[in-house]
Amino acid sequence: MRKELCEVVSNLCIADSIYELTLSGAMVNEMNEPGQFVHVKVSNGLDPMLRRPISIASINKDEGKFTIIYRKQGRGTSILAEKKQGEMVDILGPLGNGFPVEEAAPRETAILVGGGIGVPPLYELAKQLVNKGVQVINILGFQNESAVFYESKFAKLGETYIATVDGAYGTKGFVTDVITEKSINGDILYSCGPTPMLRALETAGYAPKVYLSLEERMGCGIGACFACVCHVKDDPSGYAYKKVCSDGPVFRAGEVAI
Amino acid sequence: MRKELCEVVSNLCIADSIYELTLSGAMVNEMNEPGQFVHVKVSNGLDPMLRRPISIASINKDEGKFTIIYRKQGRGTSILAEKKQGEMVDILGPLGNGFPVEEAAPRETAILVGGGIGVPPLYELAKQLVNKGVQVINILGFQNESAVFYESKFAKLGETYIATVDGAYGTKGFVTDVITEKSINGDILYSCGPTPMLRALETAGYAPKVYLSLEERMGCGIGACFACVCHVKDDPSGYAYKKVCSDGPVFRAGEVAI
Amino acid sequence: MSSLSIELPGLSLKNPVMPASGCFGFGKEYSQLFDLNVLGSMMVKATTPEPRFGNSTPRVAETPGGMLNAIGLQNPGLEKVVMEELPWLEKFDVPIIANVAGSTEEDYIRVAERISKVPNVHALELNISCPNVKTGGIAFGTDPEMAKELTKKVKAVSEVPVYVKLSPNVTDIVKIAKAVEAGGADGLTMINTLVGMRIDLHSAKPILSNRTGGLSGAAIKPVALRMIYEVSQQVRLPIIGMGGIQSAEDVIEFFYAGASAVAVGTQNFVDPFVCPTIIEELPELLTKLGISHISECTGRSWGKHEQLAYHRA
Amino acid sequence: MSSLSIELPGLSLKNPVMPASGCFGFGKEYSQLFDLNVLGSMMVKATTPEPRFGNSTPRVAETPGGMLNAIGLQNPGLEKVVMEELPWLEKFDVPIIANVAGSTEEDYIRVAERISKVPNVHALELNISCPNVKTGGIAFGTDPEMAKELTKKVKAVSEVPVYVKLSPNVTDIVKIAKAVEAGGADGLTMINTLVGMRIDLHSAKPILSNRTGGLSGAAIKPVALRMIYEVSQQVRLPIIGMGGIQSAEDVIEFFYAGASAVAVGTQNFVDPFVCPTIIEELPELLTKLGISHISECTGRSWGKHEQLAYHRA
Ligand SMILES: Cc1cc2nc3c(=O)[nH]c(=O)nc-3n(C[C@H](O)[C@H](O)[C@H](O)COP(=O)(O)OP(=O)(O)OC[C@H]3O[C@@H](n4cnc5c(N)ncnc54)[C@H](O)[C@@H]3O)c2cc1C
Ligand SMILES: Cc1cc2nc3c(=O)[nH]c(=O)nc-3n(C[C@H](O)[C@H](O)[C@H](O)COP(=O)(O)OP(=O)(O)OC[C@H]3O[C@@H](n4cnc5c(N)ncnc54)[C@H](O)[C@@H]3O)c2cc1C
Ligand SMILES: Cc1cc2nc3c(=O)[nH]c(=O)nc-3n(C[C@H](O)[C@H](O)[C@H](O)COP(=O)(O)O)c2cc1C
Ligand SMILES: Cc1cc2nc3c(=O)[nH]c(=O)nc-3n(C[C@H](O)[C@H](O)[C@H](O)COP(=O)(O)O)c2cc1C
Ligand code: FES
Ligand code: FES
Repeated sequence: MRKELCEVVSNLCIADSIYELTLSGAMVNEMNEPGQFVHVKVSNGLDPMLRRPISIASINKDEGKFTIIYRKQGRGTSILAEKKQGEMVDILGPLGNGFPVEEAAPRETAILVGGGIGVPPLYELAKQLVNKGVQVINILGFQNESAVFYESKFAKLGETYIATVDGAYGTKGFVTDVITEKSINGDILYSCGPTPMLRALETAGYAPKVYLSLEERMGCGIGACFACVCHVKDDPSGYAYKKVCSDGPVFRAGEVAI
Repeated sequence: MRKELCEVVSNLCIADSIYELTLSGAMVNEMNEPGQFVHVKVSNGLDPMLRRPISIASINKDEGKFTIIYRKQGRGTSILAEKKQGEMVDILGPLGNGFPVEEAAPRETAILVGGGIGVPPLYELAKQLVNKGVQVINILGFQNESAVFYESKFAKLGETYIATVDGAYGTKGFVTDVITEKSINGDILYSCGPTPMLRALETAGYAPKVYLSLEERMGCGIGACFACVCHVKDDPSGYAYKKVCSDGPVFRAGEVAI
Repeated sequence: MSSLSIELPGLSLKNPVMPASGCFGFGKEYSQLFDLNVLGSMMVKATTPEPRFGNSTPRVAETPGGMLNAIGLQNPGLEKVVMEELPWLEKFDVPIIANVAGSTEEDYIRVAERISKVPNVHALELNISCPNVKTGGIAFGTDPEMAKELTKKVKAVSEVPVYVKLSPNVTDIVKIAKAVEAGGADGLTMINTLVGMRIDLHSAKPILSNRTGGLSGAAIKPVALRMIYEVSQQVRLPIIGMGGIQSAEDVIEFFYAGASAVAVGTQNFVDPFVCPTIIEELPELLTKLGISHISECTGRSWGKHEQLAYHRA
Repeated sequence: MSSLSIELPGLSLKNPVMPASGCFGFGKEYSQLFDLNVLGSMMVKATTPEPRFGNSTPRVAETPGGMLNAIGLQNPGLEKVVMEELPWLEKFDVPIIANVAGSTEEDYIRVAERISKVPNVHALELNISCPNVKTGGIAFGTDPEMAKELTKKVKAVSEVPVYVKLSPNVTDIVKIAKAVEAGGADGLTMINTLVGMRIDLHSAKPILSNRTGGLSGAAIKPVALRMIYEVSQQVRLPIIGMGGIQSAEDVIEFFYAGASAVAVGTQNFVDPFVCPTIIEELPELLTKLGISHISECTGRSWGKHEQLAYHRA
């Protein structure tokens, strides 16, 4: 973990309101697990004040670069979308614990399920799994056709299915509809996306091992402020907790209450 | 008066911490009096929040441009100093009442006395006076040599004397020392600069008519908030006032208490 | 029917957006920039019986996300306000809310009695919350009993409904709100400024010559929202909300908290067109949020909106 | 002699800069980023007798120039703090200020008695100002009599000096300060957060699950300065100032107002290196201002600095 001014290599709009920001910086060398995130200060000064947590979507150690993909949404991400090549961005990272690649053995099948802006961290995960000889099946859900991104990149790494809510592209409905429809199963499932999706996946039993990446509003991003805690599941005392920022954001299904 | 996004034509450092910012915009057509000012929003959003009042230093109606000159000082002017050609700056202006050029008759002598960042508005004044056939003598005071700017520009318009506090350049001391030393006198004196300087000029009687440009912390800049009032001189009631932003910033000596 | 029209005691407003007192003078300056007729209402500068010069300058200082002011209720005095400033505003189709101030009860009563008779004054705003004067002002606004008594006395002489402007510089704002409700207030306006201070790095002296001043602007928005949220659940009076409003989104947030109309103060200095801009943007924002009339937003954060049919014009 | 060393009751500090309670945990996380030995002191997270989970999430929301938090005093409980967290901090040459919280008087007394015996705890910070818990917390901090009684009782059991942390959510902070002074407090820390709120535009519900939260960050700086300015002139206790500090310049402004040391809270989240950076920059800033020792800055805005020789190390 370090705080570093990273240089903008490129910042491209790759789908409706979706931006792909590539940064260069020494912190790339510390990025080991897919699913970790960075805490981004989008502007100097007060407006806005807090950092924004964004997942690492892709790591390129050889070139000293990494990529994050974000949806332009509120004030912070709107400012981020304005960054031009050569500008410096204050980044704290890499943070948190990502998806355990070691839990998938070569030749096993991993199901990667992403929803919306939960898709990005799965890309680096898919790369690392494929690298290791794991077979990946990617199931990616989006609001509608114009929000779809990285489909062909994922397709290069494994079978890839798209679901859109309105059905104008890919399967109509949710990622779970795809899994049921295509009777997909695997040895391990990794997912990142909206909480209702994660809840559905947690109980569905599509794979014996399931890992989920959670989201929570953050302060410090490093485990000091207790902003982002969640309850540990089946904790009789009621005060056991995990911090999404430093214990997560990826947890084994059943570890914490979501 | 209008609010307009003006385009940065150039923004140059012309002396130690002194910047010359040229902007283009339709409001140039409303700029009639030298000594008026503009109220500048240096950044979108909150940081900083309030506009900054800066005098108009030069007006170029033919090219639709005007220039302001400012000292990089606190947060606002520091951000302003970063503006690059082509960027848009939110300006409210022109504001206030400037120096009365009509008070000087052709062939009369006008003494223009500027101190530090009080020098800029005198430049447009000098231009307009010379244009009208008034002879101008410029006496410009600066902290030290590296802070001197626009000397040659003023010199083209009339006799020009420089005073620096440390005396390393020009006359050592204050502008009043120059006037005394060179026994300068004239029909009218116009001045802008630090309050102690204005006070000294008000009582010295270097010319029968004296006009002074005041500074005060501002809110609205247009006369609505009562932030920038000063007392009217010799007012028995004690509650008569003038607003620096909308009645001034230029007042006849003796009109208001400074 | 417009999605923005609002009925409040004494006030039939085409929209619920107005400039806050002290941030818009008596309208003349801003009338050079836009047509004041677009405004829902206008809260004019505080008026005292006699003219006041106010405090020495500097009277304003910038703070992170806000500003301090210590104007000290400078105004031309009752006579001039009634004879010149308010008549000038008659050419606009805008009901005026007159801000009433003073050092003593008698001051408030004198101003209220006279100013409430001016035809275009449709309501009074009783300023018991100015932090920048030595006597009166905030003293009335921090003591429930005094606030109630003053409200009663002003109500007795006023010919138009009386809104009381609350100070946020109190331990329990609900207590003050209930007191002025008991005193017969027709509505509340909140919040006035928080008392704050800045010190100059080089001189080591307070930047404001009055030393302390009133903090306004975006920085205080969360405090205003919280107080409106609390008060609106405990009193039956309509609330005109203010404190850091910058945008149409902010207006909706204030309504959700419990406001029935809003005022914009400091942001006028930053963007003199903020009021007309907000008024223009609100209908579209309501549509986007699926809300047919802005009054449905009032108190939505705590479930008030069902009861609010009577607020509609 | 360093220009930054400060002597306060119980605390011999190499410099007057420390992280504020709740914004630095028990130091472990930030120790991965910099050497904690540079810190003057450290105010650790509030400790209650039993472990607490705190409020549901979301617990933070951003506001203009600030943030709201409603953590709700989550902490691992007295036993774990005393047996694990504080001993871990012993490897650093940093005197700890332990933040003591609870729901009842007994809670405070229990925590104070035990925690004040831990060797590296050099002072207590009595948290009578947390706005995010249903019982205790702010209730003690808004009632002078309760504040005084609690201070007395905690003083009676504490083996180290007791600083009382004041709430800004009061009409008259001087009254509370005088009450805790009368109760025997050794110092004050101020300010805790202002109660505020944000509402989500789309759901119309408060963003924080606790609905309201504590406002911190730059936005509250002018309020903190004003309160420290007022209190420092009326009580004899040293004040550790906090509220929106972001820079070395801010630190000097707090000293000018009347503080004898400062704590940095929210800014740690924005810039985790803010404390070491400020500590590094202060000596140079003092030189630039022509000040030989930082203690000379205390109360300079109202002329206190002449009396302050005893503050120096
Ligand atoms: C571990 C983690 C990884 C994430 N990865 C990505 C990613 O790869 N791509 C992406 O587009 N988004 C991601 N998000 C969500 C992203 O943090 C928010 O979209 C972003 O903070 C919104 O900022 P804003 O200024 O645009 O919105 P605003 O609504 O203006 O933000 C206001 C405040 O709320 C917080 N906030 C708002 N929405 C969220 C949210 N969904 N989660 C957490 N905080 C929020 C902001 O951080 C800020 O403090 C991630 C969130 C977490 C916790
Ligand atoms: C009518 C008028 C004309 C001016 N013309 C010029 C000019 O031509 N060139 C120039 O360099 N400066 C000029 N000034 C001064 C200029 O406004 C300040 O230097 C500038 O506002 C400082 O902003 P800052 O953010 O750098 O400083 P900060 O100290 O960070 O500003 C904080 C706040 O204090 C106000 N402030 C600080 N110093 C002054 C000051 N001297 N006068 C008024 N407000 C101040 C700022 O506007 C802001 O609201 C003029 C001032 C007035 C009133
Ligand atoms: C410069 C200035 C002058 C003010 N004068 C008055 C006043 O005369 N009477 C009053 O009731 N409030 C006065 N206020 C308070 C505002 O009306 C408003 O309550 C407060 O500023 C909060 O709103 P804002 O954050 O939108 O500015 C003044 C505020 C400012 C900034
Ligand atoms: C996330 C968070 C948690 C806090 N927890 C505590 C706490 O446990 N005890 C306490 O006394 N103050 C707590 N505070 C208040 C701070 O210590 C400090 O008084 C306040 O935030 C103002 O300082 P700042 O503006 O520098 O943050 C907390 C503040 C924040 C932002
Ligand atoms: S964000 Fe601070 S503990 Fe997780
Ligand atoms: S700055 Fe508002 S009246 Fe002059």
